Amino acid sequence: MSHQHHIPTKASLFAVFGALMVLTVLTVLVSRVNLGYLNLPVALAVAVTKALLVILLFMEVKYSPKLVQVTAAAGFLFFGIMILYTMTDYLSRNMIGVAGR
Amino acid sequence: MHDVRTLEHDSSAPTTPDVHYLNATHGALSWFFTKDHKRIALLYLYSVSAFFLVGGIFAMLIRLELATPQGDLLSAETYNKVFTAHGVVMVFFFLIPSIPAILGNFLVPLMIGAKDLAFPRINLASWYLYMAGGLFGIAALVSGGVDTGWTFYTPYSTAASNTHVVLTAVGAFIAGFSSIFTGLNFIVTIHTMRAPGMTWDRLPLFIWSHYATSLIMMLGTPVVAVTLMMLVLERTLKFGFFNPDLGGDPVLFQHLFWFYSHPAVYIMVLPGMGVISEIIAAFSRKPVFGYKMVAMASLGIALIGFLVWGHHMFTTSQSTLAAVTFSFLSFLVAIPSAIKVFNWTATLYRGSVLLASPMLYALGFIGLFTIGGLTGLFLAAIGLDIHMHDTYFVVAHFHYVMVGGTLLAYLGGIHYWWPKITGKLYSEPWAKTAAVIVFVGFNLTFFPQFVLGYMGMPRRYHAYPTEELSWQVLNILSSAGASILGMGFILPVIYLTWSAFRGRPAGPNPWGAFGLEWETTSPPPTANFEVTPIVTKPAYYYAPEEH
Amino acid sequence: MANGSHAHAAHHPMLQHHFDTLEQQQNASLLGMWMFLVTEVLFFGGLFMAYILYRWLYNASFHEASHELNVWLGLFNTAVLIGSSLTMALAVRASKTGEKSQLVLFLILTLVLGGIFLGVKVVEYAEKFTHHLVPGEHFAFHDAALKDGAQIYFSLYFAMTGLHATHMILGGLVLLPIIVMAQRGWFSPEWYTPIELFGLYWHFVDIVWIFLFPLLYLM
Amino acid sequence: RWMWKAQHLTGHREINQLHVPVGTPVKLLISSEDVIHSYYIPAFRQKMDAVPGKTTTMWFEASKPGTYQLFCAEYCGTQHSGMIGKVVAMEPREYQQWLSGGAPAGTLTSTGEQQFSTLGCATCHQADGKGRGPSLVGIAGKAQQLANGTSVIADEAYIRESILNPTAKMVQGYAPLMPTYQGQISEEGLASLIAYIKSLGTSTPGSGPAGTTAPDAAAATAPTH
Ligand code: HEA
Ligand code: HEA
Ligand code: HEC
Ligand code: CUA
Ligand SMILES: [Cu+2]
Repeated sequence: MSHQHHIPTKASLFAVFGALMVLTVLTVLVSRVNLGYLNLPVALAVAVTKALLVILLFMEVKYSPKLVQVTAAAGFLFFGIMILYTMTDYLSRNMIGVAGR
Repeated sequence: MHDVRTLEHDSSAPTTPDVHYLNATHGALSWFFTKDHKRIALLYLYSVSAFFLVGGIFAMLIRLELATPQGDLLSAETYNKVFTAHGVVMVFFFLIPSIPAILGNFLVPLMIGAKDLAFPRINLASWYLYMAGGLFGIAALVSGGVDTGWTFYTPYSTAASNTHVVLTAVGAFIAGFSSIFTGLNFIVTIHTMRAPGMTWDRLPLFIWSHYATSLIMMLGTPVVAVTLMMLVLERTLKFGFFNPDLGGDPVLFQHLFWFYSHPAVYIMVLPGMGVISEIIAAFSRKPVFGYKMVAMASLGIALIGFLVWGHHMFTTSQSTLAAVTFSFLSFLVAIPSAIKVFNWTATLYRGSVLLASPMLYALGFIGLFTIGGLTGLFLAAIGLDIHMHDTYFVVAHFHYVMVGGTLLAYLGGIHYWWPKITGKLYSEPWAKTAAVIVFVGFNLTFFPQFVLGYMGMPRRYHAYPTEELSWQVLNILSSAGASILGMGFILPVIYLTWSAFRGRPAGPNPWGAFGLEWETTSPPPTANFEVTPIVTKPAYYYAPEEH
Repeated sequence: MANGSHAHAAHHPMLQHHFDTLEQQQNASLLGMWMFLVTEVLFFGGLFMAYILYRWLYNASFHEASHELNVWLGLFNTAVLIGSSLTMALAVRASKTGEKSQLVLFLILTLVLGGIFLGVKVVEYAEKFTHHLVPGEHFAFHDAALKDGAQIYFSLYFAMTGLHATHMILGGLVLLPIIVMAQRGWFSPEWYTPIELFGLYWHFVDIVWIFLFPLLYLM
Repeated sequence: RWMWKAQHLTGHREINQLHVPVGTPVKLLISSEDVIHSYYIPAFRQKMDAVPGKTTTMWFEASKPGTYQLFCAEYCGTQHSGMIGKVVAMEPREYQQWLSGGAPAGTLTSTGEQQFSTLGCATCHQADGKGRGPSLVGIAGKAQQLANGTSVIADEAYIRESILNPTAKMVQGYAPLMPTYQGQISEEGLASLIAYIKSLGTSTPGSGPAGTTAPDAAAATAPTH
C-alpha cells in the first residue's frame, strides 16, 4: 500500500457515472426484447461490467496494492465455488425438480 | 534483549516483573473496557471455560442416559434437547473460539512483535458479541431448549420443531460475527503489524495456522449467518426457502450449512495444529521439519476444505457425479494433513525429546488426530458412508478430531503458555497425571463408539434396541470412559487455578523455548515489549547448523 | 481541534498508540475494510445461491412473478443509487484534495440520494403488501399453478432487497456522524480514513443493487 | 409421524415392517410426508434419506433369510429413536405364501394382528377413533348404528362383509372410503383378522398396532426380476 494516493479527476468520475447509466438503460432495453435463452447471459454480462467499473474505478482497486486486488477477487471466487459445486449436484440429479408437485 | 536467545537456561532465580498487564490497571471496568489483547484473551478464557463446563455437563447426561438401552433417565424430548445443547455449545461457544480467541488473541501480537492487534476496539467488541450470542443461547436453554441437533436441518427446524429454534439460531448468528471479526483482526494484524525482520518465512507456524483459520472464518462464516437468517425468516414469517410445503428444497439448506460447517471443522483443528507445531519444536529442541511445507499445508487445508462439503450429504440422493467429486476432494484434503503429521513425526526423530506435560498432550494429539482423520477418510468413501452416515461411527470420528485433536491441543497450549500468561509455574506431576487420565478416559469413551457405529447404532438415539446385547456393553464402556475423561478435565482447572495464586514465578522463558513471546517478561507488560524487537533469525532457531 | 496542519505523521492526533506510523494505521484500516467486504460478498452470496437454484427450478413462476415489480421504479432507483456512488466518489476525491466544503456537500448529497432510494423502496413494499405479495399466510398469486414458485420468488425478493435496504440504513446512520466530523474539519489529506472506508462500503452496497436490479426486475 | 409405511407392488401394505424375498433385487421408492428421515438397514449396509417433496430410491438384494433391524437414521424429532422396525427376508416360496396372506406361524389372533398392520387397516382404524375409519376396539358383538338408520350386531359375518364389501353396510358418520379386500385376503387371513378384531374387545386397549399414530414416511417396495 503506497503512500501517494491516487486522485482521480472529476471528469473521469463523471465519465464512469455516464457509462454506468448508459449500461443501465441498455440492460432495461435489452430485457424488453426476447432473446430466448440469451436474455440472462446478456443481463449478467452488463451487470458484471457495471460492477467492474465500480470496483476498479470508484473503489480504486485499479490503483490499489496487489493485496487489495487479491482480496477483492477472493470473495467472488469463493462465491463461485459455492455455486459451482451446489449446482453440479442439482444439475446432475436424475430427479430434477421438487418431485411430486 | 531482542537478540535471539540460545538454549542455555538463565540460572539466576526467575522473577516476576513489578508491573505487567495483569496489574497495570485495577478494577472491573479496567477489564470490561480493556483494549489489551492479553486481557481480552483472559476474558475469553473465563467465558469459554464456562461454556465448556456447560457442554460437558450435557455430555455427561447423554452418557448417563445411554448406559442403559431403555430411555429411562431422560424423556425423548429432553434427550434431544440435551444433545442439541451439547453440540451447539461445544461447537459454537467452545471449540470455535477456544484456541483462536484465547491463545491466538494472547499470542498473535506477541509472536510477531506487535504492541496489540490492529483493531483493539473491534477485538473487545468481538468478545461482547460472543457473550451476546452466548446469552441468546443460554436464554434458549433456560426457556426450554432446542431439539434440532446442532445442524438445524430443515424442514424439521422451520416447520416441525416447537422448541426455541429462533433464539438459538440468533445466538449462533451473533457468535458467528464475533468469529468473523476475530479472523479479520488476525489477518490485518499479520499483514501490517509484523516487527522489523519478521518476514513471512520467519513467522511461527502458530501464526500461519491462525492466518489460514482466519481466512476460513471470513469466507465461510457469513454463509452460515445468512443461512440462519433465512431459517429464521422461514420459521417466523413463513418465507419459503427450504420447506417443501412452501415450494422450497430442504437439501439447499444442507448445501449452504455445510459450505460453512465443513470448513468450520478446519477452523476448529488448524489452530490446534499451530499449537502442536510450537510444542513439538520446543520439546524436541529442533526446528519443525519442512517448515515451508507445514506452513503451506495450513493454507492448503483452508482452501481444499472449501471444496468437500458435499460429503455430509451422500445419502440425500446426491447425484453420483457430485458424490464422486466431493469424495475425491475429501481424500485430497488428507494430503496436507498427512504432511503435517509426518513432519511433526520427523521433527521428533533424533530430537532431544522432553516429555513435559504440554508435550504429552501434543503426542496425544498426533495419535488421536491421525485416528480421527483416517476414519474421516472412511466416511469420505461413498460406499462406506452410506452405511456409517448418522451412526456412532461419525460421532466417534468427530470426537477423535475435535476432542482427541483440538481439545488436547488446546490443553497442551494452555499448559505450554500458562507460565507466560500468569507468570507462574504449575505442578508438573499433577499436569502429567491429568494428561494421562485424559488420554485413557478419552479412548475408553470414544473407541467403543467406532464399533457401535459400524454395528449400525444410529446417532441421536435416546434409546436403543435391547436385543443387541453387545450394544449395551459398548455403551457402558463409553459411559465409564466419559467419567474418567471428566475427571481428567477437572484436574487442570484445580491445579492451574491454584498455581495462578501460589505457583512459583516462572521467569521469562521457563521452557527454554525459542520465539518472541519468550523474550519478554512473564507476564508481559501491557505494551508487550519494552522496545520493538528486531528479528534476525528464522523460526525455531534451536541448535543451529547441527544435527 | 485537530485538522490537517499536522505535517509529521508520527505525531498525528489520530495515530493510535499501537501503530508505529499513520501509514501503517491507514493500511491496516483499508485492508480491514476490504476483508469486511469479502465477508459481505459471501453474506449476500448465500441468498444469491438460493436465487440461482430456484430460478432454475421455477423459471416460469419467476418470470411471471417478476412482472409484479415496477421496472420504472427499479430503474429510477438504480439511477439514484449510481448517482449516490458518484457523489461518494467525489467526496472521497474532495477529502484527498482537502476541499472541505465540497466534501461536506457531496457527503450530504450521498445521504439524500440514499434517502430517496429508501423512500421509493417503502412505496414499492407498500404496494406488495396491498397486493398480497408478501409471503406467508396471506400470499395470493393470480396463477395458482405458479403460486409456489412465486412465493419463493417474493421470499427472495424481500430477503434480498430487505438485507440491501438494511445495509443502506446502517450506512446512513454511520454517514451522519461522518458528516459532522467533516463539517468540523477533522479530515485532512493526511488522514481521511473514515471517508475512504465508508466510500468502499457504500460502493459495495451499490454493486449489490447492480445485480439485484436485473435479476429481480428484468426477466 | 415416526413410522414407516410400506406398500408392495401387489398392493400389500405393511407398517414398520418390510417383507422381502431373498436372492431377488428389491427396489424401494422412498418419500416423506413431513420432515427428513432416513431408511437404514445396517445389515444390508444400506441407507437412504426420505426427503419430503422428493422421491429417493434405494435397492438391495437380501442374501440370507432372517429378521433384520430397520432404523430411522436421520434425526426427525421426538420419536426418532422409536422409528424402528424389522426387515424380514424370506425364501421366495415363503414370500409368495406371505403375499397370499397365509402366514405360516403364529396364533390366529397374532397373525390377524400382523395382517391388520400389513394390510394397512391400521392406517384408517386407529384405537382412538381419530383415523378415517371408525375405531374397531370393542365393536365385536355390539350393535352398530348404520347410515341407513338401522342397526346391526357386529358378528363374524358382519365383520367379514365389512372387509370384503365395505359399502354394503355403511357405518353412520363415515364416508365410503374403505377399499374392498375381495380377492386379496385368503380365507385363513380373513379368519385371523376377524379373530383379531374380536380380540380387540377383550384384551387391554393399545396393545395392538391400532394404537399407532398417523402415517408419516412411506416406502413402496417393488420386487424386480
Ligand atoms: C475438528 C474437526 C474435524 C476435522 C479436522 C475433520 C476432518 C475430516 N473429516 Fe470430519 N467431521 C467433523 C469434524 C471434523 N472432521 C464433524 C463435527 C462431523 C459431523 C458433523 C455432524 O453431522 O454433526 C464430521 C463428519 C464427517 C463426514 C460425514 C460423515 C457423515 O455424516 O456421514 C465425513 C465424510 O467424508 C468427514 C470426513 C473428514 C475428512 C476426510 C477429514 C480430513 O480432514 C482428515 C485428514 C486427516 C488425516 C487423513 C489424518 C492424518 C494423515 C496421516 C496420518 C497420513 C496418512 C494417511 C493418508 C495419506 C491417507 N467428516
Ligand atoms: C468441541 C466439541 C465437543 C466436545 C468437547 C465434546 C465432548 C464430549 N462429547 Fe460430544 N458432541 C459434539 C461435540 C463435542 N463433544 C457434537 C458437535 C455432537 C453432535 C450433536 C448433534 O448431534 O447435534 C456431539 C454429540 C455427542 C454424542 C452423541 C449424542 C447422540 O448422537 O445421541 C455423545 C455420546 O456419547 C457425546 C459425548 C461426549 C462426551 C462424553 C464428551 C466429553 O469429552 C465431555 C467431557 C467433559 C466434561 C465431563 C466436563 C468437565 C469439564 C470441566 C470440569 C471444566 C470445568 C471448567 C471450569 C469450572 C471453568 N457427544
Ligand atoms: C382407506 C381407509 C380404510 C382401510 C384401509 C380399511 N378400512 Fe375398514 N372402514 C373404513 C371406513 C371409512 C369405514 C366405515 C364406513 C363403512 O362401513 O364402509 C370402515 C368400516 C370397517 C368395519 C366396520 C366397522 C364398524 O364399526 O361397523 C370393519 C370391520 C372394517 N372396516 C375392517 C377393516 C379391515 C379388517 C381392514 C383391513 C383389511 C380395513 N377395514 C381397512 C376405512 C378403511
Ligand atoms: Cu424418522 Cu428419524
Ligand atoms: Cu466435513
